[in-house]
Amino acid sequence: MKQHVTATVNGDPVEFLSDPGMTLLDALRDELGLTGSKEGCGSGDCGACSVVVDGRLVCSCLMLAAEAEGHRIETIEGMAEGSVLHPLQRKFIEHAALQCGFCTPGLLVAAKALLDSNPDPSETEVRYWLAGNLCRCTGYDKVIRAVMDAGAEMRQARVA
Amino acid sequence: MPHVVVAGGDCIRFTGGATSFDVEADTVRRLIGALDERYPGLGEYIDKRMAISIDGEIFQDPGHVPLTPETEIYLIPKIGGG
Amino acid sequence: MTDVLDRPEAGDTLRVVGTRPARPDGVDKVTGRATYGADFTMAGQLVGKILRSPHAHARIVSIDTRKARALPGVKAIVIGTDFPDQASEELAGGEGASNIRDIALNCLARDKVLYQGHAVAAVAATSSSIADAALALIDVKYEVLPHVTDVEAAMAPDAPLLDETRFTTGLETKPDKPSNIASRMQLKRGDLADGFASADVIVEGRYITPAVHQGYIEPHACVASFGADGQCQVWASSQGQFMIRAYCAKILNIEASDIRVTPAEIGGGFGGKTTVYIEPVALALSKQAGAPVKIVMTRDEVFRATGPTSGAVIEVKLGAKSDGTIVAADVVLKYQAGAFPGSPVGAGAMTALACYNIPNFLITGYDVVNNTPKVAAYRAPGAPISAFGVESAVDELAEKLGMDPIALRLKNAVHDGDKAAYGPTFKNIGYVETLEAIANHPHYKAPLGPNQGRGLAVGFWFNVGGESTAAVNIVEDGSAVVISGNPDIGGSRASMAMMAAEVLGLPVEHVRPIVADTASIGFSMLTGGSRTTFATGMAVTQAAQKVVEDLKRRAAEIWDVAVDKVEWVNGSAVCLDAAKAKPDLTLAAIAGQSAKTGGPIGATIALNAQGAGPGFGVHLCDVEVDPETGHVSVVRYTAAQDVGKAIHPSYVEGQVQGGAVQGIGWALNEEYVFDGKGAMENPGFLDYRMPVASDLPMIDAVLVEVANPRHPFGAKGVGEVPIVPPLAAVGNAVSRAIGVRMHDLPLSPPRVRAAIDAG
Amino acid sequence: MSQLDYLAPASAEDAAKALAAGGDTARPLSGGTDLLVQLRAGRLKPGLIVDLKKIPGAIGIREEAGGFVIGAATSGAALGEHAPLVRAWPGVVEATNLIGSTQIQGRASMAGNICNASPAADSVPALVAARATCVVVGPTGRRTVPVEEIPVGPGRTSLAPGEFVLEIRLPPRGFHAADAYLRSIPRTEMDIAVVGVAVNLTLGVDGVITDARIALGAVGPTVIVAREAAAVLVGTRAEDDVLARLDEAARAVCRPISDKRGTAEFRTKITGVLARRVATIAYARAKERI
Repeated sequence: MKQHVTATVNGDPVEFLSDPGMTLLDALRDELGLTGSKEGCGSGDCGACSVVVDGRLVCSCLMLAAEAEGHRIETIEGMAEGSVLHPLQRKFIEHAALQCGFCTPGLLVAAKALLDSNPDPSETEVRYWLAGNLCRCTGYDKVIRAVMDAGAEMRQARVA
Repeated sequence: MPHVVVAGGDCIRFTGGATSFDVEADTVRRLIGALDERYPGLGEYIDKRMAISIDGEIFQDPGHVPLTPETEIYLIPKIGGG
Repeated sequence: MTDVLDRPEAGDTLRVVGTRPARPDGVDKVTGRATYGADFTMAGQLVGKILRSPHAHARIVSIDTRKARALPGVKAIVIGTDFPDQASEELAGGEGASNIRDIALNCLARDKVLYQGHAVAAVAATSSSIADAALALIDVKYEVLPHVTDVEAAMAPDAPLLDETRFTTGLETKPDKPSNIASRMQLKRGDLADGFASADVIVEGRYITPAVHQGYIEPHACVASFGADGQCQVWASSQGQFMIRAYCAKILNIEASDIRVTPAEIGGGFGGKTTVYIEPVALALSKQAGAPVKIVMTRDEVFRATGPTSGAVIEVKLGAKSDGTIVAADVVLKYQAGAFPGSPVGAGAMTALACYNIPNFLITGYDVVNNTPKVAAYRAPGAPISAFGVESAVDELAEKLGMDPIALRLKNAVHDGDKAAYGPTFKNIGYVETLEAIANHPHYKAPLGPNQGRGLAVGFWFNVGGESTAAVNIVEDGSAVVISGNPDIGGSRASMAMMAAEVLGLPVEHVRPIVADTASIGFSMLTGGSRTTFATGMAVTQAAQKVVEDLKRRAAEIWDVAVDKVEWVNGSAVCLDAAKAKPDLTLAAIAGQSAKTGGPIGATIALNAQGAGPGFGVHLCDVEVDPETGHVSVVRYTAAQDVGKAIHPSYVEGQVQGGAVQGIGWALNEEYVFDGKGAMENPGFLDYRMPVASDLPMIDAVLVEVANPRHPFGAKGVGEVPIVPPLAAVGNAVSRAIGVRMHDLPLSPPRVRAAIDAG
Repeated sequence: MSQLDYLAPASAEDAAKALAAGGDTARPLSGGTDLLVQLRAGRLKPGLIVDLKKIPGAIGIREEAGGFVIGAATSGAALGEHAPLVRAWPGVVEATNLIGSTQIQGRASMAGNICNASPAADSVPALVAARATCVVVGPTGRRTVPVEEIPVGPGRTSLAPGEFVLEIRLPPRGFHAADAYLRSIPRTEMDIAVVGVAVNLTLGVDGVITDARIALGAVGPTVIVAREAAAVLVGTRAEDDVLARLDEAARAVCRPISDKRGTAEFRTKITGVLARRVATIAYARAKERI
């Protein structure tokens, strides 16, 4: 039986019908047209589908769409404010922290969750926080630098 | 006369084991033609499977390249990449 | 940190090339707007799914699809015999030459399944769950056959044969019995026996590397639409839209111009997306269903049914004088090809000794079929495998001689004018410079801590050129569009725009690079072989140069001066005719009056690029081994590479860093694990174990620039070299840390602990 | 096509009823990080999913009678943020926080980890060493079960049809006591434990160990309580020679298999290594509390 689900996605109310086996990732991509979240594995091992639910970073492939009922969901599509990129998005481009770009939305969502909870992470903290986001192109070097640099800029902006 | 050396691939299937020959030809296309005449089937095999190194530079499809008597030619397997 | 060792070049006045602008597709990719294979949707599309063999080797007795067809919502079912019959034919299109019949049989098996996961049938249905249900209703009867996955077991005379009609080629005498050894190849020089007889020191070893997957994060995906008029559209993520067009046309017997392939953004390929798996199947389903069909692989399917690279056995024997001069090398390479012939053993053999000047050698390579997925290209295909054996042996030789590993390599290094082990003579190579870059790097002299070891290894890749088409069109406001036919996997749009901007004299932001579909630009070989920035870049550069010539002609016409009195400087025509002092004409000014000077401004160049310079890499790795658990941590890593000229240094560094880390994964944990029935036991990221962020240190990329005179800006291919040295660099570091030579990959904790215990 | 239904009942009793009615094909859902993977891989074809997260108390941590009561669907991340729990049971929290990535931590629960019944579950050895219990709710009421009695073999639990774990209870943390957990994995994150060892120690004021409990993961079909190994520690200050005997005693009770994640031989050796290391950490933690 299909469930009627209402939730908030990137601040906007949404509703859709969910097959009981449908994941939140399926709902975002197929029902709501938000294809920025990617499916790399479907088993929670790559992080390409990372979203934030009620402030908590999760893999949207490991959550049933029906579970989203009444919850607040943030995806990569909501990261920029209008056409103004989030500092992380800017720093990823600046540091060439993406090559193919497929893991990038998940990495950005995860990195934002990190900086939201820990504005001044060490390199080791960044590496462990992002361990669930596989990137096969970059070797992570420039990704880590971009996150650290974005953190520094955001701290600076807070002081100023 | 340009000197041809086979370095790899399965050319010896056609040449009866020979891996080095002198061939009278002034372009690569003519050289392959001459080889095919000498060893029937080798021409097509080279066309499909072999790259040709001419004086140190590897050409995948060098039909038109002119040859001189001093030219050193290596037949090597075509190279792709990832 | 990254250093660029610039070589002084006369008249180095580049404005754009060598800088680090934002990539043109960056915003799309950081906002989630970029459209990858699975992100595209067509109205009325059906869901396509594939039924795969549960057996590693079996004869297909029958396939009954009647029940599945009867299921409401099922719109099409295809099996192997629905494809037209294929002759065994070599077809250029993907990676070098490929046998089109094998590719078709790999997309859908016919008489036999040759590996667990081999596609047997496909359905298209109105929903994913109906497609799943239909797959379950297809009744396939198999006659299970004995299988073989290990390469040496497959070579044995009594091994189960994948193809009873296959006889080994490349032997002096024609064999009288069929074999899984598809071919043998040899490279030789001098006299091996004499060489070893003159050696003071001999090292000998047998090395094993497992099959590993390219590990791109995006599973294969496509949408295909077969029109009632025979016009086909394919939207797919791959390394080459023209490759997809060529293969689909051949497999389905369609005129290639009737297929329009639009390249989606590609979520990584590394060679693994240089062939087709699902596109011809989706087209066949679409034809039958009369509706577009989308197929998206699961990760499980990607591991079980798409290209790993070969698992291999490498035997190396080296002989050297006591001063370190290597006088003889005997290398035997046994590579798994998977279900069909075509392992990269040829390239493995040709690269094996490419860094060394050795008077006497014999390299023997075997291409061996076995019951695992058909191998696909993986970044410098074949080279990391043979390099692991050779570089481990050279390291052992250095230890035995008491020589510094760089000194030993310098002693035997190839230079310009030396004949490569695979034949040709080297020109404009930067190998010695790259070795010196590491020798002079602070890392090389940094002290090591307890339980730490330092490993060095070198690597070589040919780099290729080949056919590319590019167009540069000037827009009426003076900006420009660059059109090419190469999917952008790692930032090539940026390098195309930069090279065009450099020639046109425009700020790079005013050049918009586009990757076009197969109907909108001429043929281009796929993005692979480290060729795009080199070859397609050459086409872009030449097209831009042609545009500049045209702009100069138009300026001359406007000014009424001779063309040779016009110079193009920083995006403007400058009049050199002293008699007619004219204010400079900007590109925008000329573009604005193009109608009066001959119409639209643009040029297309189609070329077959030659002169791709070979690349060399030298990697230095420090590891720390936990002697009790056998766990290996890479604690410092420096990778130097001769890149010719870095067009966009950040993306060149990215290639070096990414390649190094893929190699580290190969060295430490990645492997295909098969159970007793030939089924892959770890077809997911959880147990396949690619490196994660916390496994690694920063990767210091050192770009050495020894210009390639055959490229307008000196570029050499860079993408593949960096995966060649790491296997041995890590292996040598571990061997030195624990004092035991490691021969088998991966260097997982159980293996390292066992080696320590065995002493 | 199999039909699948989803329910999110608002009481434990309703959940038990629904699960009982659903029979064999009904599955409770807490964090879902194992359930959804099995669903997706087709290993599990449930007819009914009963989401426990709407049940009062299913999410959250409360202190009760000196101990802690942890709702079944409480995420690992929430445990890590609960300062009193981290202070009292650092081993339990560090074990749970090792499960998967940051993303997995946002969802994965200890109850799910227990009921998934993997021999390699990270939180289970720590919970067993801590003498944690589960409150099991079923159609016939509630019962309290020691954690080690829930998994009975790989993928199998002692729960009756309709039963599910509602809460996990950690006993009051005594004085001078601490626990610790370490596992061995090939990478640094994202792997399943090849071996996991939990040690829970209580010291006297003189620093001598008065009580020890050791649980071993991934070296048998279920978690192994290493009583002999624990006995080696009691009456000592975890000195080097004691640790050497501990290593031996821990290895002696291992019954591992060889599989894609490690050989039996390796697992046994590493169990000894980790036992020493974990005991050292737990001892240091407990000693700081004197």
